[in-house]
This record gives sequence, structure tokens and C-alpha cells, in this order.
Amino acid sequence: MTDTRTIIRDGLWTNNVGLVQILGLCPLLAVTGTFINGLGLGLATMATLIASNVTISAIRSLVRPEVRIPVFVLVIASIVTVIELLMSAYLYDLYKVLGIFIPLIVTNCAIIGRAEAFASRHSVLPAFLDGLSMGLGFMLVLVTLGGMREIIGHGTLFSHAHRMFGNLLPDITIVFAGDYQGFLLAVLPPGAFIGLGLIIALKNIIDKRLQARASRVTAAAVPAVQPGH
Amino acid sequence: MLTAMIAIGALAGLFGLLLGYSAIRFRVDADPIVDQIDALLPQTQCGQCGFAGCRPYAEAIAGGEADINQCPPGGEATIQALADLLGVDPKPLNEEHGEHGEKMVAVIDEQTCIGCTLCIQACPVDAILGAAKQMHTVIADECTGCELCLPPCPVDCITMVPVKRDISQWKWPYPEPDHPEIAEAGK
Amino acid sequence: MVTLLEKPATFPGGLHLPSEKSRSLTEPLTSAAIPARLHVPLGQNIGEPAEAVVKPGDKVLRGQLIARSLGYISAPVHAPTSGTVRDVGDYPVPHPSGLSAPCIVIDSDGEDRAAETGLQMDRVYEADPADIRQRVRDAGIVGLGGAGFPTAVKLNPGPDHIVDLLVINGAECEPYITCDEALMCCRPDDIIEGIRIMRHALRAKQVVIGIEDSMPNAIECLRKELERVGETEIRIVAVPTRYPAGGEKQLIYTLTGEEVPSQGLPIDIGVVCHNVGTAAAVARAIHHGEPLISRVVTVTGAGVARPRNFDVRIGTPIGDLVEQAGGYTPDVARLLMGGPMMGFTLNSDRLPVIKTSNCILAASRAEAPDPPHPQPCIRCARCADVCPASLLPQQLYWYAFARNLEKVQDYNLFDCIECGCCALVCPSHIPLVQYYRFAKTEIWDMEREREKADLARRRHEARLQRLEREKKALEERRARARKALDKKPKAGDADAKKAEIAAALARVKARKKETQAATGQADGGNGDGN
Amino acid sequence: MNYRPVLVSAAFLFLFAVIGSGMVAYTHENTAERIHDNERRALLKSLHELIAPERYDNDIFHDVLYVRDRQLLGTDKPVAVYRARKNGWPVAAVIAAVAPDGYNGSIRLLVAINLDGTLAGVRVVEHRETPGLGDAIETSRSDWILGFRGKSLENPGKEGWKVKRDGGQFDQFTGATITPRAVVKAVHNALLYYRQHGKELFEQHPEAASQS
Amino acid sequence: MEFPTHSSPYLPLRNDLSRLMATVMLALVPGALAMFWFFGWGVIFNLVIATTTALLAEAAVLRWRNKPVRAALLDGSAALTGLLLGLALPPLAPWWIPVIGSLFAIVIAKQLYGGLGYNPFNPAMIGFVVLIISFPLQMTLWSPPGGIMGLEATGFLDTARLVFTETLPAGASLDSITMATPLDESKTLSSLNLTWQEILSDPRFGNYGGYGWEWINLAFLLGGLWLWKRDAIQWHIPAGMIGSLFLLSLLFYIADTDSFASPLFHLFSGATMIGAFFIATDPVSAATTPRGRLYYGAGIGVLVYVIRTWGGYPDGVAFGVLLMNMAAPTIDYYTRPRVFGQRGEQDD
Amino acid sequence: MAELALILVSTVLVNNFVLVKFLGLCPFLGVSRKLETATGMALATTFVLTLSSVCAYLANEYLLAPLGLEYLRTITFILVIAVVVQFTEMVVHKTSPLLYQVLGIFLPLITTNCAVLGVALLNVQQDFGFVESVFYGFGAAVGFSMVLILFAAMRERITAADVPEPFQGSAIALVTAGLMSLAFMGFSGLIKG
Ligand SMILES: Cc1cc2nc3c(=O)[nH]c(=O)nc-3n(C[C@H](O)[C@H](O)[C@H](O)COP(=O)(O)O)c2cc1C
Ligand SMILES: Cc1cc2nc3c(=O)[nH]c(=O)nc-3n(C[C@H](O)[C@H](O)[C@H](O)COP(=O)(O)O)c2cc1C
Ligand SMILES: Cc1cc2nc3c(=O)[nH]c(=O)nc-3n(C[C@H](O)[C@H](O)[C@H](O)COP(=O)(O)O)c2cc1C
Ligand SMILES: Cc1cc2nc3c(=O)[nH]c(=O)nc-3n(C[C@H](O)[C@H](O)[C@H](O)CO)c2cc1C
Ligand code: SF4
Ligand code: SF4
Ligand code: SF4
Ligand code: SF4
Ligand code: FES
Repeated sequence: MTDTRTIIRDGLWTNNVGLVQILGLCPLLAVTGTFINGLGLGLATMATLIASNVTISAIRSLVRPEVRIPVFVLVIASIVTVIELLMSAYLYDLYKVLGIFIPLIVTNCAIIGRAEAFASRHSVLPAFLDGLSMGLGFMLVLVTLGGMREIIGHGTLFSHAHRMFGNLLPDITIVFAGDYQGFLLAVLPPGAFIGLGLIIALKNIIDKRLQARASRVTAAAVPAVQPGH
Repeated sequence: MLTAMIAIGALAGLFGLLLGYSAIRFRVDADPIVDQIDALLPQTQCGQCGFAGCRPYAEAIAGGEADINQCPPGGEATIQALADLLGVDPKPLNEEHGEHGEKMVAVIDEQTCIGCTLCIQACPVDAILGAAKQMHTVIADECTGCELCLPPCPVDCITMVPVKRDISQWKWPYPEPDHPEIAEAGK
Repeated sequence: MVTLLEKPATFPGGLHLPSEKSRSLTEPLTSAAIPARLHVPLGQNIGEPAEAVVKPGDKVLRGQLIARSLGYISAPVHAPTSGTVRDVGDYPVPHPSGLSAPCIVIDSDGEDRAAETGLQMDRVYEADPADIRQRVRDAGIVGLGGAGFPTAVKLNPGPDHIVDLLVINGAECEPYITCDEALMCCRPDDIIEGIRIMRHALRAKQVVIGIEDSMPNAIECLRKELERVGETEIRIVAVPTRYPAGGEKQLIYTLTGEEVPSQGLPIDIGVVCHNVGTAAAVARAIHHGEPLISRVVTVTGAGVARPRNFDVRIGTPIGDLVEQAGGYTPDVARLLMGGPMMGFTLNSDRLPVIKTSNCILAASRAEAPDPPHPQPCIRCARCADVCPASLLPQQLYWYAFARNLEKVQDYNLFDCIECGCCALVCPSHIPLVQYYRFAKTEIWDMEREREKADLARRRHEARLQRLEREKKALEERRARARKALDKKPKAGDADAKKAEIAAALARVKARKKETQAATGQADGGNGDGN
Repeated sequence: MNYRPVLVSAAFLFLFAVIGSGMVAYTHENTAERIHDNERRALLKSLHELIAPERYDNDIFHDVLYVRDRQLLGTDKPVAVYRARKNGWPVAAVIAAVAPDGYNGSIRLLVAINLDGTLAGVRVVEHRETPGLGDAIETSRSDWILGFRGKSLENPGKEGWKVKRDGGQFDQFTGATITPRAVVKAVHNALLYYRQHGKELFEQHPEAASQS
Repeated sequence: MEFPTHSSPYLPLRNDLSRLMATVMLALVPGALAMFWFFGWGVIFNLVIATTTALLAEAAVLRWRNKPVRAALLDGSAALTGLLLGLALPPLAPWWIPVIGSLFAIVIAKQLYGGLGYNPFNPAMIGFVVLIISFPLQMTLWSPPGGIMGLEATGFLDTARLVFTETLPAGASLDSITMATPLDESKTLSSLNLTWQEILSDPRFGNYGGYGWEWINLAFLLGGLWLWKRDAIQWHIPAGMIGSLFLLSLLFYIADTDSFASPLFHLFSGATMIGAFFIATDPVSAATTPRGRLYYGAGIGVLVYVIRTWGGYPDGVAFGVLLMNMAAPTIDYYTRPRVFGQRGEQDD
Repeated sequence: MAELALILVSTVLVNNFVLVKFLGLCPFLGVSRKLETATGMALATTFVLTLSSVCAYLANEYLLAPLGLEYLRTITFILVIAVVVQFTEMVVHKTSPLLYQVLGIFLPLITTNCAVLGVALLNVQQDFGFVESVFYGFGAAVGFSMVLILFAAMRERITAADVPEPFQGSAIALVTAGLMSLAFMGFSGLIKG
């Protein structure tokens, strides 16, 4: 059940935090005005998730049930605060934009959720992998939604990359249409909700296609296997 | 740095004492969720869910070890009820466990029955009457249609027949939204 | 304590419907011919069906008991005419399902000889109500107003209820149906007599007959009859013509301004309600010794040539009645039992008339068109505006549609009287009533399933316990057998084990001593013994 | 009653709290400097857009004064005034004025005024105007706000300090007059304030930045 | 003889959905004509574009879902959504405004929920709100009502060119051919601390409402009353909405005649009447219990007043309707009528 | 007084925590399938949110600020919240099984409700005093509860709707939340300043 491939597939697709578990929604919707913002918060969340998963898995056998949750949140909060301090030291612009949602990574339901559901039941290595894949899956949703909203809302992509990369990169903003007036709905709160709804529906459609294909494949394969028995 | 550690440590320690104390002071025993789940299961006791009857399955659901969509006799209705109880999204019946079919009862062909009592031992609800060497009969009202008596019968004298509905048990059909244009659109 | 209102109250909702009654009133009430073969169903009432007491080949007389009642809410069945029992078995019966049910088939001998029933009573008004009830029960009388509830049960208010008011329902609010009106015009004597018997049986303080104000003739006939017998304690009230004025709860509200409690019975507010036909049937039984073997049936609609009312023997095939009403017209498109609002379609006219058949409606396509295609509910709430039970039919529909049986009960599904007003006004043409009936039968079915499941659970648990016991017993037997074999205690608990171990140690020690002693004696003689 | 578990949980929580806060405190000590620096630089960046860095040599970030003038600065609260000097001589003042009557509330501005009373520039720091309509006051949306540069109380005169629709000199945006009207008025008021208090502004000693 | 079967009742049914929708459309005619009279051809363009898009969008989604297309189009609901949206849009809006609005209304607000009867929000108003928050500039392109200060409404050709190619007539600027609506203008003027008396003396205002808007509202009121007569709507919602708007504005007006508009102004400005009789009454998204409908209407009235008086948008009908749509299921739940025979529990 | 009323209006309507500020979304979507559960959650959250807003204020004012440990806010606040929640749960569970039936199962979920920590952090960010903190916490909770209950009632209705298959479940719930937030845009500008 806990083999590497399942863990990774779970995190990225089957049990994706944002699309299937519907957790961690606050940052997912709040900071995805642009691709880069999504990327920034995604990385921060992933780092937290990995660190907290590993720590909690390491101490899992020591914790008593009545203080389990407080200990978990303590661990997570410490990690998040460290990350927050580091970001404000080294990625100040991004830190300013993400605002309150960085400390709020603490209460990102996904993190405590993974701590409870996975890390506290598995050993360090799978917990690390789980953190990585869940974080990656979450980040993918963040950047997809961010990219989508940025394109529709502003007609650009990868704008404000300097917030993330400072002067490492030149301005990589892609402008799709010069005189695009912007479709504000996409950048406003309603657009975030509707956008995520559409992405989830899209995932459902893809799943259905995959399933149809899979059943067609097995249907074709069964007769070939049967004579062997 | 030291102030930080001491301040937070002291706060946490205090809270720890509080929680540890109240964990003892306010201890309560587990709640009866298993009973609630069990009450929703159809009690066919057929084992198709992969457990040795409905209650073990209920225990497995409560323990988070089994999914809610493994009981074919219950079908969608049971899944829906379980989803409501547990506050999760309903999902389609897992077909690995079987398909939801019409309600059936077992009937023993009394001509063929040799009175071996094997079926009696298999029936989870003691719905089969008869003693050794005598022909057996199924009490239709008590048979759950679990089909567990079929495999042991050495002479294959047990068949499953749909439950007969008389006029007092008749159900009004669900009104068909029979759009003629659906067929048209399908073409 | 309920009191009659001076001015009738207005119940919520309701509709003005075209009456269509005059067409079946042009001809007088006559008795229909007795057919050669009658199919008498055993379940003609709410409650348990009756159980046949005759077998094929038996000769029966008119009024003879042919099936006895089972249980309290049940009614016996009597032979409608004299003849031979041809068969006892499943035949199609008039029921929305179109299914078959147990029937007694009687071949008429054409003589219509009567049996002695022993139902008559003299000096009724001095008799014990319990005696009257027993005779009403033995006469197989059930409510003729539509539901077919055993009348004797309703004549027994129970010790803790006082009947303030006996309401006699002559409203007959559904379009087309005129059987009660015909009865009131032609047999007012039976009706009034029946009412007086019921009043006596119930010890009712007041009696009122409610009749729609569109039937002045009927009101007049009853009034004359009251005058004739000098009865002054029975009032007649003309209620405004509005469907469903004849619904029990609606009629009681119209007359008294009191609401029958939701999911309760009229007796909860001290009222009992009977149909006029039921009253007449009671009089026939008590005064003439005639059990319920016939009733008045309206045969009407644009689909029959000469609409009219008949006094019909139970079991008469509908086709025969239509024949006597001049046969079908070419317009006929649909055959209904009951009125157009509450009735149900029949798939064949070979079905028999039963105790609850008040009307046979052979409708033309214009009268009862095929329903237009249903469209989605737009929540316009017209249905709620006309619902006489003040329900929210759109919500009931919404949840019945989604098969949410729990919610649909939250919205008081079981207060729906299936009057059909909502469906008639729905702009989206949704068969609302069918959704409610679907939901109701589904819920009943679910309850039956639940009961079955509970039974299965109990039996399964009992079995598990039994197996456990047997296993224990078996183990004990085995243990005992083993114990008997090697005489060693074999106990599970720690103390016993300790004791066992101690004993074993002692034995070993003892043996050691023995051997030592032995070796000492024999000086290594059998050192590697055993 | 057995109190051992109570102590164990408390100790546990304590332990983790100490480790966690120690970790955080350590990080804090090592980053505090840099974070402070970042904050400073962020403000400087916007100030530099208004006053080129070559024009002054003082520590403008700390050479700040807080003043109050409900009438002309648009708020009850103290308003920061940053002062640029070169070789000790005043060069320009940057007033964090507020335009209180925007379409959706206050608009916070930085108004930089040269010593001679001409505008070095104006920037919007924060606003809640309707996106797509009133937000043309941002530099990223349009160049409108750059148009203030070089203007003063005399250029244009009193009548000119209005939007065109009200007979003045400044453009309004299509469909949105309220926002530019508010900004124009606030800038004009800031200039008036400077005319009244300009002298004092440069004379007073800087106050501790923490006093807010 | 054999007969076909189905469930009761068997009498001919009394009402019809398509006829209901057609009645509503017919009742819109006086109002639409009044708008055409005052605002010219732009109104017609909006109606045509919005309705066509609505129908096409509906057909497309139904096709995708393999549902019967023709029956759904013929029920008239999509067309009605298009019409109502069209009537809410400024006459000089470019062509893509009604298109985007209709697409949102039909696809997101209606069909994603399963089409007619299932949408929890008023589709036309969703379309409108999406537009006003996304394209505030285009959504303020109201031409001056014809006849005001001697101005003529923009002609057919000029309007067409403006709507389809976004080119202005020679010598004109957007500002010269558009004008803030009275509700909008009154907000601007009162923010300049003018009193209501001064505001009303502006030529853009008529006797008690905005110039032209009084007549438009009157026409919609007429159509609405006819709807009520024809039994297509019940009185509760319009009465609740107009009543609460009237009372609230009266209260503030009496308290301070200078800073608050008169009740008449509120009743005969903006979208009050079309809102009360045609939009708030959308049965699908409104509350359905009798008491609930009254509360629902009253809630809209209050919200309209609050948003008009203190909010960021000139009119509050669309937002008021959507906000109360949101509350409708809860209102329904808590205002279930007392079932016949049920005692005590919930009393009217 | 007027200021406190403004705080309430602002947190309930204009800056609604869920629909405008994006806080507390997971429980908003997670426990809104049924009206009854949503009501339970709303009650529990109102209680905890108000309480922890106060506790966090106290912790900040009397522990962190005097010691200059503001950077430890997140840790302290979340610790306070977690303990308040857990303690409440244990007490309720023991003392009132009935109340526990209603609230109990929701309490653990509240620890990870962003709204709770969000309120605490925003309180500090906006320099609120004690009374203001109480009102802010309470207002946020009422705003959360209101939209949660409205949303649950809508979702109950939507479950019976003929929603296209790919949209069934969370997708249509999110779209609905989006449309709700669209409607809430109507309150923007209500409070200036
Ligand atoms: C399950 C059931 C139980 C009833 N019990 C009684 C009863 O105890 N006493 C009584 O007077 N009527 C009883 N009734 C009769 C009802 O009051 C009513 O007269 C009957 O259902 C026919 O009503 P309808 O034709 O309006 O449907 C009962 C009816 C039903 C369906
Ligand atoms: C909608 C509706 C309409 C009814 N109309 C009549 C009617 O017109 N006349 C009548 O006697 N019973 C009518 N009934 C049946 C009565 O409610 C009630 O069952 C009957 O009067 C009881 O009398 P019974 O037991 O003698 O049949 C109607 C029932 C319903 C639900
Ligand atoms: C939804 C909406 C948002 C608006 N937002 C603004 C705004 O942010 N700033 C502004 O100046 N005008 C805004 N307006 C326009 C004003 O209400 C008003 O029409 C305008 O300022 C007067 O412009 P005019 O002089 O061009 O007619 C908005 C209008 C609407 C309908
Ligand atoms: C009285 C009445 C008012 C209506 N109002 C609206 C409306 O405001 N907006 C709309 O999109 N549809 C309206 N419709 C049409 C229809 O109900 C609407 O398209 C449904 O909401 C789509 O499911 C109305 C229909 C009627 C009968
Ligand atoms: S499959 Fe269902 S009915 Fe069968 S044993 Fe399992 S739970 Fe019981
Ligand atoms: S009789 Fe057979 S099918 Fe019926 S319950 Fe017993 S074992 Fe199952
Ligand atoms: S009358 Fe029909 S369409 Fe109207 S609310 Fe009732 S069921 Fe729905
Ligand atoms: S059938 Fe039921 S729901 Fe419909 S109007 Fe009659 S009582 Fe009301
Ligand atoms: S992320 Fe905010 S509540 Fe879950």
C-alpha cells in the first residue's frame, strides 16, 4: 500500500490535496492571482509539508494522544515560522504579496491532515516521499490555477518573476494580447472559486476517460489471459 | 533567544499539564458508531463485502479499514445512507464485490433434497428447517437471499427465485421522464 | 368539544372543477343485471384481506359468508348472489398495479336465492352498541366513500373518546361521480335510518350531513325524509362547492372550523365521519339483514352512450355495466375507476366492481387527454397555493424526484391526501401525485425491509451465540473427555497453571529422589533406565 | 489517580516548545538584520522613483517627521514626511498624504515636493478604486499620475487644479471622474500644506521612527 | 377492451410553462418600448444579441449533454434570460458585452446546475454582475436619454458602428455621447455634498426620478401589474420589495431630507420596477413559501436601499436579488407553512 | 460604539472571512453537505473563534509584546488555539453528551481552520484592543456561520439537481461558492476608509 509509486500517484493525482481532498483551499484560492505567487506559496507549502512529515514521522511513537495535536501544530508552526523568516529575509517582495497566507500555512488543513493520516503512521522515508508528492501535487494545482487566472485576468503569464527569482532571471513575462483589457472576474475572489471548480471538473472528465480506456484495455486483455489458466 | 525558549516552553508546559490532567479528568468511552453503521446495513450476512457478515463490515468501516461501497445487497441506497451518516461523499458500488440485484429467496426442491443438513449449517440466519435425512424447507420470510446455502448443497437442489410481491407490497413506479426527443437526440 | 359553525369555514387551497355531474343524473337509479359469472376479490378493504371459507364446487346463497375476516382491521366477504363456487385463486382485480389477487369466482344460478344471515335486529335503539358493531362487522361493511376502511372499527371510538359530532359525508366533490347524489335522492330512508343507527352506536352528541351546495335536489330529499320521520336532531349543511370539499379533513374543517391533527384521526377531536352510502349499507344490514353485497356505481363519461347510476352486485364485470349503459361510444379512450382526480386507470373492462368502486369513468381523449410531456419544476409554487393540506408540493416533488426519502417525510409527505390539485395546476405538467405515491410506497417498502433486516440481525446474532455455545459445549466435552483420558487438570487460568507447574516440578523432584534412591540402592544398575 | 501521564504530556509539550521556539529564535536572530534592511529598501525604492538618489545624501529613511492636518492631509492620523537633504541643505519633502474621497474610500499617496514648491512626483501607495476603472492612477495601468511632475500651486493656478470636466487642467478617465478628482484635490492640498508649513518641515528634528 | 394506464389526475392540465414564459415576455414589451424610446437602437441591439447568444449557448450545452435541445429551447426560459439581461445593459455597450453576459448566465449560472429549474441563482443577474465587476467601463456607457437637454439619442448607424466596431461617431468622444445614469450621478453629486434639492434641480432628473427613467419604470410597473392580473406571478415578492424599499427610504428621507433621496425617487429610478416584477419574481431562484416570498422580497428591497445609498455600485437590484437567492433555500426551510392539522409549531 | 458596529458589518458582510478574505474554506466546503451539520459547525466555530481571539489577544499583550517576542506569534497563537479547542472538546464530551453530539465532532476540525488563526493574526495586525478583538472575532465567526448555513441549504438543494456528471460534488460546490462570492461583491464599498 505504501510503495513509492502509489505514494507519488496519490499525491500528484488520485488523492491530490487541492482537487480531491479539497484541503488547503484558503491559500489555494487566495494567492493564485498570478503564476508566480502560486509557485512561491507552493514551494513554501511543500517545504513545510516535507519537513513536518519527516519530523512527525520521526517522533510518532513518542507522542501521547491527548497532546498529539498540540505537538503536531507546534512542530508545524515552528517550521512555518522559520520559513516565514527566511522568506522575508531573502524573498521580501514575494513575502509582501503573500502576506498573511504564509503564517497561515500552519493551518493549511492539508499539512496537519497528512501528519495525522500519513506521517504519524509511517516511517520516515515514506513520510518524506508523501510530503514531497503531496506538496508537489498541491503546487501543481496552485500554479495551474494561478496561470489560468493570470492569463484570463490580465492576459499575461509569468509576470513579476522578480519577486521569486530577484534579478536571477530577466523579465520573462509573456504578454498574450497587447491591448487586452483584462477579464477582472478571473482575478477577483469569485473567479478563484469558479476556476478551481472548473479544474476539478476537468480532472473528473480526464479520470472518466482514463477509466474508460482502462476498462477497454482490460476487456481486451482478459480473453488473452484466460486460456493460460 | 533564551527568553523565547523559556516563555514558549513554560506556556506549552502549562498547557501540557492542563491537557494531560483533563484527559484523565474528562475521560469518556468510545461512541457507538459501529451500531449506527450496522443498523444501516441490509443484514443479508452474505459476506460479499469481504467480511464475515454485516457487523464485522460495520466495524471495519468504523475503523477506517473498509470503504463504504462494498455491500452489493445494500446497493446505492445503503451507500447513500452511510455517506450521510459519516459525512463523506457517496461513491458508486465497488463492482469487485458484486452487483446490486433484485431481492431473492432460496427455494429447496423438495423432490431432490436428500436431507444432508449441509445447507442448514451454512445459513447465517437459521432460515432453513429440517432435520437429518428429512427434506428441508426455507422459511421465505426469514431468508435473506444471501446464497450461502447454494455451494454446500451436494445435489444442487437449491435455487434462488425473485421475491414475490403481492398486491399489498406493490410499489408505485418512479415516473419515467420518457422524453421522446432523447431518442431523437441519441440518433 | 367541537361545535358546528353557522357559516362554513374555508379550508386552504382547493380548486373549482367542472362538475360534469348532470350527464349521469338524467336516468334514474336502477339495479344492474346480475351477471353469469362474478369475480369477488378477497381484499376489498384497507387492512388484512379476508380468507376464503368456501372451495370450488360449493353451492352458495346470496349473502352467505364466503370469506372470513382475519384480524381487527379486516372485513368478511359475502356471496353477491346464489350459485356455485367455480374457483378460488388469483385473478386480475381493479388496482392501480394491474396485478392479480385472490378472488372467489362464482357462477350465478340465476335464482338469486337469499341466505339467512341473522344480521337483523329489532329494537335497535335499545341495543348495546357493541352488538350493533358486531353485526356491522359481520355484514362486511367498509367505508363506501373511497378508502374502504372497515366501518365497525370506526364505529368503535374506544373508551377514552367521546364522539361530539358524527359527520355524514355527502359532499361528493369529484367531477362526474353522482352515486351518492343518486342514493340521497332515491333512498333517503335508508340513509337517515343508517345515520340514526350510527348515532346510537357512537353515542354521538350531534349529527350533521354535509352536502355540496350544487346538489339542491339531494338536500331537499333528505330534508323531506327527516321531516317525514320527525327527526330534528340531524342537521343538513350545504357546503360550498370546491374540490376537495368531500375530503374528510376538509369537510370537518368546513363544518366545524377545527383541524384534524396532522397524521391523526378525526376521533382525536371528537369527530367521526362516514359516507352516506355507508350509512345506507348499515341500515340495510341491521333492518333487512343484508350484508354488503352491492353498491351504487356511477357509469359515466363521454365514452359511454347512456351515463347513469346502477345498484350493482359486487363482482360484476365492468364491461357488463358499460353494456347496460348503452355500450361504449367511439370516443372512448381511457377507462377509470373512481373520479378523474383520485381514481386510477384500468387496463381492461373485464375487472369486477368491488366495495370501493364508486364510479366507472369511460373518458374520451378530450376529457382525459394524455398528459403532456413533463418539464422541470420551476418552483412557481402554484401547487402550494392549491394544496388543501398546506403542504409544499414542490419540495415534496424535489425530494421525491431525488429519491430522498428522509427529506420527503420531513416535508410531511404523509399528510398528502393525493387529491391531485397540485398536479392539475402544474405548468410543467409534472405527474406530482405519482411521485408522492412512489415515495410513500417506497417508504413503506423500506420499513418492511428494515424490519426484515432487524429480524435477520437478531436471528444471525442468535445463531452466532448458539454456535458459540455449541463450540464451548463441544470444547468442554472434549476437555472433559481428555481429562477423563489422562486425568490431568487442564485449566486455562494462571493459578491452575502455576499449580500444574508446581505439581510437575514436585513430580520431577519426587522422581529424582526415587531414581537417586534407586541408584543408591542399585549402584548404577539401571542408570539409563526408561 | 495516576498523575504520571500528566507530567509526561506536559514535559513532552514543553520539550517540543523549547526546541521549536529555539529553532525559530535562532533563525530570527540571524535574519532580523536583513529583514529590517528589506523593509528599508522597499520604502527607498518608491522614494527613489520620486527623488533620484543623486539628489540627496542623508539617511532619508530615518529623517522622518510625523505631522497632523486633517484638512489638508486627508486623515486624522499622523502623516509621515520624509526629508531629502544634500550636504545638510533641504532638497525635497515627501508627504504620505491621503485622498479621503476616492470612489471606494481613501487613496494613500506619496507626494514629493521640491524645495521650491514644484512637484517632484506623485505615487499611489494603496487604494481600493474599482479595478479597470479607477485604478488608472497606478503607474502600472497608465501614465496619468506622472502628469503631476513639475506642477505647482501656480502652474496651473487655482482654477486649473481640477479635472477637465470641472473646468480644470487634469484629464479624467473615461467613465470615472471621482477617482482623479480625489487625487487631484489631495495633491493640491498637499501643496497647500507645504506652502504653509514648508519651513518648519525641514527645521524640526527627526522623530524616532517607532513613534507612530 | 384494453386501455392505456397512467397516474391521476386525468383532467386536462390547466397551465403551461411555455405559455407562462411567453406571458412574461409580452409583459416586458411596454418597458422595452419605453427604453427604446429614450435610449435608442442600442437597446434593440442588446436584446437581439443577448437573446441569440442565450439560445445558442443553451443549445450547445444541451447538445454536449445529449439532452433534447428543441423542447428546452421552446420552453422560452433561455430567451427570457437573454431578454432580461439585454434590458439591464447600457445601450452603447460593445457587442461582446451581451455575449459574455449571456454565456455566463446560461452556461455557468444555469446549465452547470442542470438547466431550467435547478439554478440557485438568477441567471440573468449573474450575467449582469459578472459584467459589471469585470467591465465597469463598458457597463457605464449609458447614452443620455433622448430629449434630455435637447439631445437626440444616437442614431441607428452610429450606434451600430459603436456597438460592433467600437468606433465613435466623427467628432465625438465617449464622454460626450454617454452620461452617468441618475442613480450614479446622484451618488457623485451627493459625494460633493450637494443636497437632494440641488441634485434634483439638475436637468438629468425629472419630476421625481431620473429623466426618462420615471417613464421606463412606469411602463415596467404596468407590465408587471398585468402579469399579476394574468396570474403569472404572485403579489408577495413585488409587494415585499417595493414595500420595504419605500418604507426604508421614507424613514431616512424624513430623518434627513437633504442627504437622502425621496421614496418616489427610489421607486422610479434604476431597475426598481423591472426588478420587482420581473427579476425578483424569477420563480426558480426565489423563495417559494408564501411567507418566505414576502421576506425574500423585503430582503431585496432593504439590500437595494443599502447598496444604492452606501455601497460602491450605483444600483443594487442585481446584487440584492443574488444575495437573496443565496438565502432563498434557508428562508424556505425556516418559513415552511403550518401543515393543515399541525398545531403550535410554526405559526403564521 | 459606532466603530464596533462597523467592525461587525465589515467582518460579516463587506470583508466576509470566507467569501472575500478566503479564510476557513476547508470546513466551509467540507461540512456543508447537510444543514444540520453545518449548523453544528457554525455554533462550534463561533464559540472557538471568539474565545481564541480573546486568548490570542491576551497572549500577545501580556506575554509576547512585553518580552519582544512578536516573531513567535504564529507558534503561540496556534498553540493557544489547539489547546483551547482540545480542552473544549474534552470538557464538552464529558459534561454534555448532547452538546457533544451537536458540536463535538466538529471541534477537532476547527484547529486547522485558517479563520481561527487568521483572526488572531489580523487582530494584532490591525492593532485592535481587547473589546475590538472580541468583536472582530465574533463578527468573523458570525460571517462564517452565516455563509456556511446559507451554503449548506443551497447544497442540499443542489444535490437533487441534474448537475452534469463532471461537475457533481465538489466542482459544483466551488462554482456555487464562487457565485456567492460574486453576490457578496455587492457589499464592496459599503465601508469606506
Ligand atoms: C391505518 C388507519 C387506521 C385508522 N384507524 C382508525 C380508527 O382507529 N378509528 C377510526 O374511526 N378511523 C380510523 N381510520 C379511518 C380514517 O379516519 C378514515 O376514515 C379512512 O382512512 C378513510 O378516509 P379517506 O377516505 O378520507 O381516505 C383509520 C385509517 C387508516 C388508514
Ligand atoms: C380528496 C378526497 C376527496 C374525497 N371526497 C369524498 C366525497 O366526495 N365523498 C365522500 O363520501 N368521501 C370522500 N372522500 C373520502 C373521505 O375522506 C372519507 O374517507 C369518507 O368520507 C369516510 O367515510 P367512509 O369510511 O364511510 O367511506 C374523499 C377523500 C379524499 C382524500
Ligand atoms: C461598478 C462601478 C464602479 C465604478 N468605479 C469607479 C471608480 O472606481 N472611480 C470612479 O471615479 N468612478 C467609478 N465609477 C463611475 C462613477 O460612478 C461615475 O459614473 C463617474 O465617476 C462619473 O463619471 P463621468 O463624469 O464620466 O460621467 C464606477 C461606476 C460603476 C457603475
Ligand atoms: C415571472 C418570471 C420571472 C423570470 N425572471 C427571470 C429572471 O429574472 N432572470 C432569468 O434569467 N430568468 C427569468 N425567468 C425565466 C426562468 O425562470 C429562468 O430562466 C430560470 O431561472 C432558468 O432556470 C423568469 C420566469 C418567470 C416566469
Ligand atoms: S455484503 Fe452487505 S449484506 Fe453482505 S455481509 Fe457484507 S454488509 Fe452484510
Ligand atoms: S436460506 Fe440460503 S439464501 Fe436464504 S438466508 Fe439461508 S443461506 Fe441465505
Ligand atoms: S406547480 Fe409544478 S412547476 Fe410549479 S412549483 Fe409546483 S411542481 Fe413546480
Ligand atoms: S396531492 Fe397532496 S400535495 Fe398535491 S395538492 Fe393534494 S394534498 Fe397537496
Ligand atoms: S486551508 Fe484554510 S481552512 Fe483549510
